[in-house]
Amino acid sequence: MTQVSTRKISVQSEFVPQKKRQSQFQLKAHRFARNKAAVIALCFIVLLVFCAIFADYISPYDYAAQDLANKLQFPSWRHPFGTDNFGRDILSRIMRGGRISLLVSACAVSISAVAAVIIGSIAGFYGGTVDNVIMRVTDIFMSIPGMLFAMTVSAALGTGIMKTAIALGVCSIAPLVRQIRSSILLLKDQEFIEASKAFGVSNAKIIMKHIIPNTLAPLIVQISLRLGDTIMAISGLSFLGLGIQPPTPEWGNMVSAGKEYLTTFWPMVLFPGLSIMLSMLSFNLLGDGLRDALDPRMKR
Amino acid sequence: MLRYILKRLLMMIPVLVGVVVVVFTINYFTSISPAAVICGSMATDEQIAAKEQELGLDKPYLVQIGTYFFNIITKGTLGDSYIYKTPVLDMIASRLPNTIRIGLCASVLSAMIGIPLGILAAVKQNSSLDYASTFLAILTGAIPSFCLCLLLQLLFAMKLHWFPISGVKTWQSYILPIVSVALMPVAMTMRMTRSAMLEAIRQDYVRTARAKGLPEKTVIWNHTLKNALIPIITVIGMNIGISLTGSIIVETIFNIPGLGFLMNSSISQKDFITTQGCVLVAAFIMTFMTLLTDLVYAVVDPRIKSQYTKGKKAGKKSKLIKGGDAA
Amino acid sequence: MEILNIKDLKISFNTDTGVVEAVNGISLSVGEGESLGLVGETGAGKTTTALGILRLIQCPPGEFVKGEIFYKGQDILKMKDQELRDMRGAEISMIFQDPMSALNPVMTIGEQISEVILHHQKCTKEEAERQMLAMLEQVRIPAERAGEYPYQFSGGMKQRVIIAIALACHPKLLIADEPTTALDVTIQAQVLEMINALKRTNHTSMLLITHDLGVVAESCEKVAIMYAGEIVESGSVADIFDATAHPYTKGLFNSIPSISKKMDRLKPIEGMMPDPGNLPTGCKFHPRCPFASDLETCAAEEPIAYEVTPGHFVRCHRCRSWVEELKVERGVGV
Amino acid sequence: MAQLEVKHLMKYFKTPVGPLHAVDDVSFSIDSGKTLGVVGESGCGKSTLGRAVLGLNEATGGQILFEGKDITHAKGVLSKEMKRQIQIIFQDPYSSLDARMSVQQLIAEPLTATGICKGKAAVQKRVAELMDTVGLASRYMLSYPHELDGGRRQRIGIARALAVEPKFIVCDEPVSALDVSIQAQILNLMSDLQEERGLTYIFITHNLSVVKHISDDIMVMYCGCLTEKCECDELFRAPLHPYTKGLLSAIPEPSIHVERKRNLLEGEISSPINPAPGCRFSSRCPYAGDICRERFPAPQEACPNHFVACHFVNEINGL
Repeated sequence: MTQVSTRKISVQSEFVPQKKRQSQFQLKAHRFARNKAAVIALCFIVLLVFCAIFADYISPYDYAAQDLANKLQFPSWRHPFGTDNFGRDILSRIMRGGRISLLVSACAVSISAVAAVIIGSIAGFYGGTVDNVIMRVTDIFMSIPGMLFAMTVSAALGTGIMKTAIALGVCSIAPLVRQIRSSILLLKDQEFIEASKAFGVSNAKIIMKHIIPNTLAPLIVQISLRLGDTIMAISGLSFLGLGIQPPTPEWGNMVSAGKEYLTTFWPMVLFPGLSIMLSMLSFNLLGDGLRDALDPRMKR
Repeated sequence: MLRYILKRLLMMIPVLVGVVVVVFTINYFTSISPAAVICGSMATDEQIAAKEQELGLDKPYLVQIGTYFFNIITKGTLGDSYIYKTPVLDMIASRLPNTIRIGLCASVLSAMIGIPLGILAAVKQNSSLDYASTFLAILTGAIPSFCLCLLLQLLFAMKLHWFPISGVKTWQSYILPIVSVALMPVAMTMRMTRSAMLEAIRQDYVRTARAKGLPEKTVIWNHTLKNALIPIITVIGMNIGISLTGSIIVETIFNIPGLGFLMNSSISQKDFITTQGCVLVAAFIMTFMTLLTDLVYAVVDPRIKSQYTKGKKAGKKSKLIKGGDAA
Repeated sequence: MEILNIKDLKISFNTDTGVVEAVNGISLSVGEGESLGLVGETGAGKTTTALGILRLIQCPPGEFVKGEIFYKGQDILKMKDQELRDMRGAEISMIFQDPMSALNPVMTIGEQISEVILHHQKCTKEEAERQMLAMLEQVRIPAERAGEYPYQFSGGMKQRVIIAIALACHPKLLIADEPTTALDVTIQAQVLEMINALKRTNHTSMLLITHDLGVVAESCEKVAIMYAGEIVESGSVADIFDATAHPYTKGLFNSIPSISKKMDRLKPIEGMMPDPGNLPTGCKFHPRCPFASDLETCAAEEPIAYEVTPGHFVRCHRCRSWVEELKVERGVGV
Repeated sequence: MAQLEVKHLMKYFKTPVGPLHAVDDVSFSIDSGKTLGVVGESGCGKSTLGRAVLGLNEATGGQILFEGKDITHAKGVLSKEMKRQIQIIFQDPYSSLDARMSVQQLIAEPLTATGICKGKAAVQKRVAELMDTVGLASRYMLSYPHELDGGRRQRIGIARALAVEPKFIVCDEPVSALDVSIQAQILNLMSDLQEERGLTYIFITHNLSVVKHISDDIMVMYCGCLTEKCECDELFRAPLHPYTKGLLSAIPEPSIHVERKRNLLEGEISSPINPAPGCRFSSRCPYAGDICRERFPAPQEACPNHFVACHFVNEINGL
């Protein structure tokens, strides 16, 4: 029923003055901008990144400065988020912790995205035995629950920023490989790929000009969603004592430290927890918004 | 059908072998020797070496992994814990029921809440109910489970005293963990049900059903929901995996002796052989659930069923379409 | 007696990019036992009209702006939900274009046929089953296949199942929306033959929606040509095929390569279908019309439907002069 | 000499239940500047045939000669050269164009890929020329396919095929996705181009009136096999194969004065997977005898230049 309406919209008739031409990018940006939630999410993420980069300059206190005289202070004008059990300013620690979370999750997602694009493309292009082997290996990795796998790898590698990033990155390769492979398989059968082959366009050029640009949109969406998931996973690991260890502030280990004081002093749990939740929410909303903007066919 | 199940069960074996190899390899190349951790920081090098010998950790990689497999096949054991000296399998067996109880209840709960909510949201698309439930689903999906656990503990156990803070002494003590584990799956189930229903409701056969003059109830239940079941079943199957993962944090916080708790403690104590056993069991549960969901697909979709029963003829229809002749 | 009478029906869709006027004030009627062919190209509003008759258009985004649809004197647009459901499938039923997707993939075809019988006739399960088997026999599908699922049938067979569903309750009016477009030529002929035969035996009226004038020639008595949501020409088959009056209809005939005659070049209509979200003023066809430049009024005024001969309506400003020409052509004299 | 000669072409696809005989032992030839119409119903192998000629599907057996050169398994330089000579126009103007490229980029792609045009200015000029040739206004140069309708998209497809200056074009259902009025525009454009440039077409379609309009010769296919091939008018005047007869009588004609001799074919199109020996049409054929189910009928010249693959062609037609 709606098919009647939607398909015909794109038709431009001879006698209708053409609207001002928009580039593909403008068109997509425009579609994205209409999604209020996604725009707010994007603003929040920009703010988060800004805080993370300039944490040292804009944070009101030194994140590590202890002030035992003023420990466990509830939020006040001096300490908007209060102070923790060592008298450290929670707001400053959250800003600093955000840097760690974003850094680790960016590294982890880059690792998995690069690896997955390579492996997934190989599986998708070559097919046959190579594809089969890769798929069986991903089967193995995907049968281990994600968090559990991350914990095992993290335990083996040890704690620390880079090690946590590697652990989390390695763990999310397999599902990403699957996604990239399937989007490439879908593309491979498209007629426009066949058309290019008929012109004698070389395989390398087809990959560069058609396949990669067309897989980029779903990949960007995936990356955005994964960034949120990874932030959640880092904090989970750190909460359990793996991942990032105190005294380095990280949202998860901050919550972990605060749970001792749960009944009497809630800011130590609430503010880091809220930070995790809001960043996860923002990345998810951004991902959804990007999906709708980049690929309207996927819109629900 | 039976042959298909058997085939799938056999196919689980290489996957599980692969899991063992992966986990074993990760642990083998770990930076910290378990022996050093077990012996404590005061131990001398000789003591550590002796401990390593005792645990068989001084042997080459292939011998170690070979022994591990040999023990599984011939004795059916997963080795003895480095620390407690008790068989890993026994330790898992005594703890698994708690995890399964929580996981199962959480999955059932999430299906019971998520599916009706999703259907309602889809049928009343763009209503305030739809917006509210979608918003809630996105929101709950973003709450870190450990924060949720702490919140529930604080509110219902410490302040209101409705439920015990931790442990598994009474049935009440299961409530909070189940709720904590279920929340994320509820959100996921709801979103998936909604989108699957919306997808199905747009299909031509739903229009046919309406054109037949069937009441809306029949259209939704018999025609739309039946066709939207596949993704819903998938998400329910996935929920099991999520609750396994979730159990690690939830069991640690609520102090429940379950698989997750064992896993976490074994990792922190470098009791790798126990970790390995736990991962293997978890992977077994995951693959088994995948098989189960695949079999449930066959119940709801005759096309999938025909692929299983006929086995070889599976690809016929799809190949015919894909076969190259687009005409 | 007229079974279906549509008066000045206007349906539009409110989309993100604006209002799309899919159906623009059409009027048509189908008599008892009569077949009306509704012909037009993609986006002309044929399917919207068909779905509108059964009120199967989702509102929103769809909206019935104005008009009436009378079925046996009762306005469908004013019916309550229950009345509407009692009518759908029992009094008016519909055959859809794509047999591949119009059947529920997880129900057996037997269930899908007996479902409609069971619902409308309030009979026992056994009775519904008996009628279902009789229906299957009518569309020449072996009874033992009733327990099979749609994926086990070919396209032509599926369309026959859909016909069985549509005719199961012996409706008075059958709306067939491009029933043969998705099928191969030989299968198309089988299905068309079957629809015509069943229609005759059951004395069913039919609204046949198609883009294929050949199909209309084979199975309809009356024809209405749709363009940009309007009926530009309507009349008996003879009126439309032999006394074509509207420039669009003429263009349509000239565009089809003929099997029986050899022509060197086709004479297509220039230009494209207008965007239904952005229709031209005046006559919707004037930007493509070879005669429009003669008449200032084409771009300014919407033409009304002139009755050039009894029952033959043409919506064209040139009609007054056309009427003269036609009369000259036929030797009637002015 | 014929420009394209196809000898005993076979193309099988592997399926889990056995080989799918998409094209089975098909031979034909086309002279330069002519149009061969290939007609058949879905799954009859007509598209596969077109793609095999192009080398998009490598033939399982048989030979394809283009201007005397064997291009069946062309590789390297020969393949590159051949790809310039033989081009394809696809059925679906929606999926055969990369949605992420503008009209200009789309038409420039074959130019740069084959190295016909070097330098930005030259490419631009050629694109503008090509757009003019196929009747696309230059203001669409920066448009994207999704902004255009089916007819214009198909024009882009034609411009792309023409860009490499081919001699031979495989047209795979080029007008099936279009409305009649647009279809006529495209058909006219294609005839004009053929006249101007002396192009040779293989015109694949299921639409018999279209094929009659545009073809010089017609080849009817059923289930991977050639059933009848002859001059266009002759086929419509005097079809000899029982399948062709059924096919022709099934076409609904837009005229109320045609007396229709109904010759309805019963049954469904047979499956090309693991076909039984013998004639593929025998299961639906009213004249089928024992021999039809046992032996595959080879195409024979029943009348001059009229090839029919039927054991009983003489008996049925009283020849």
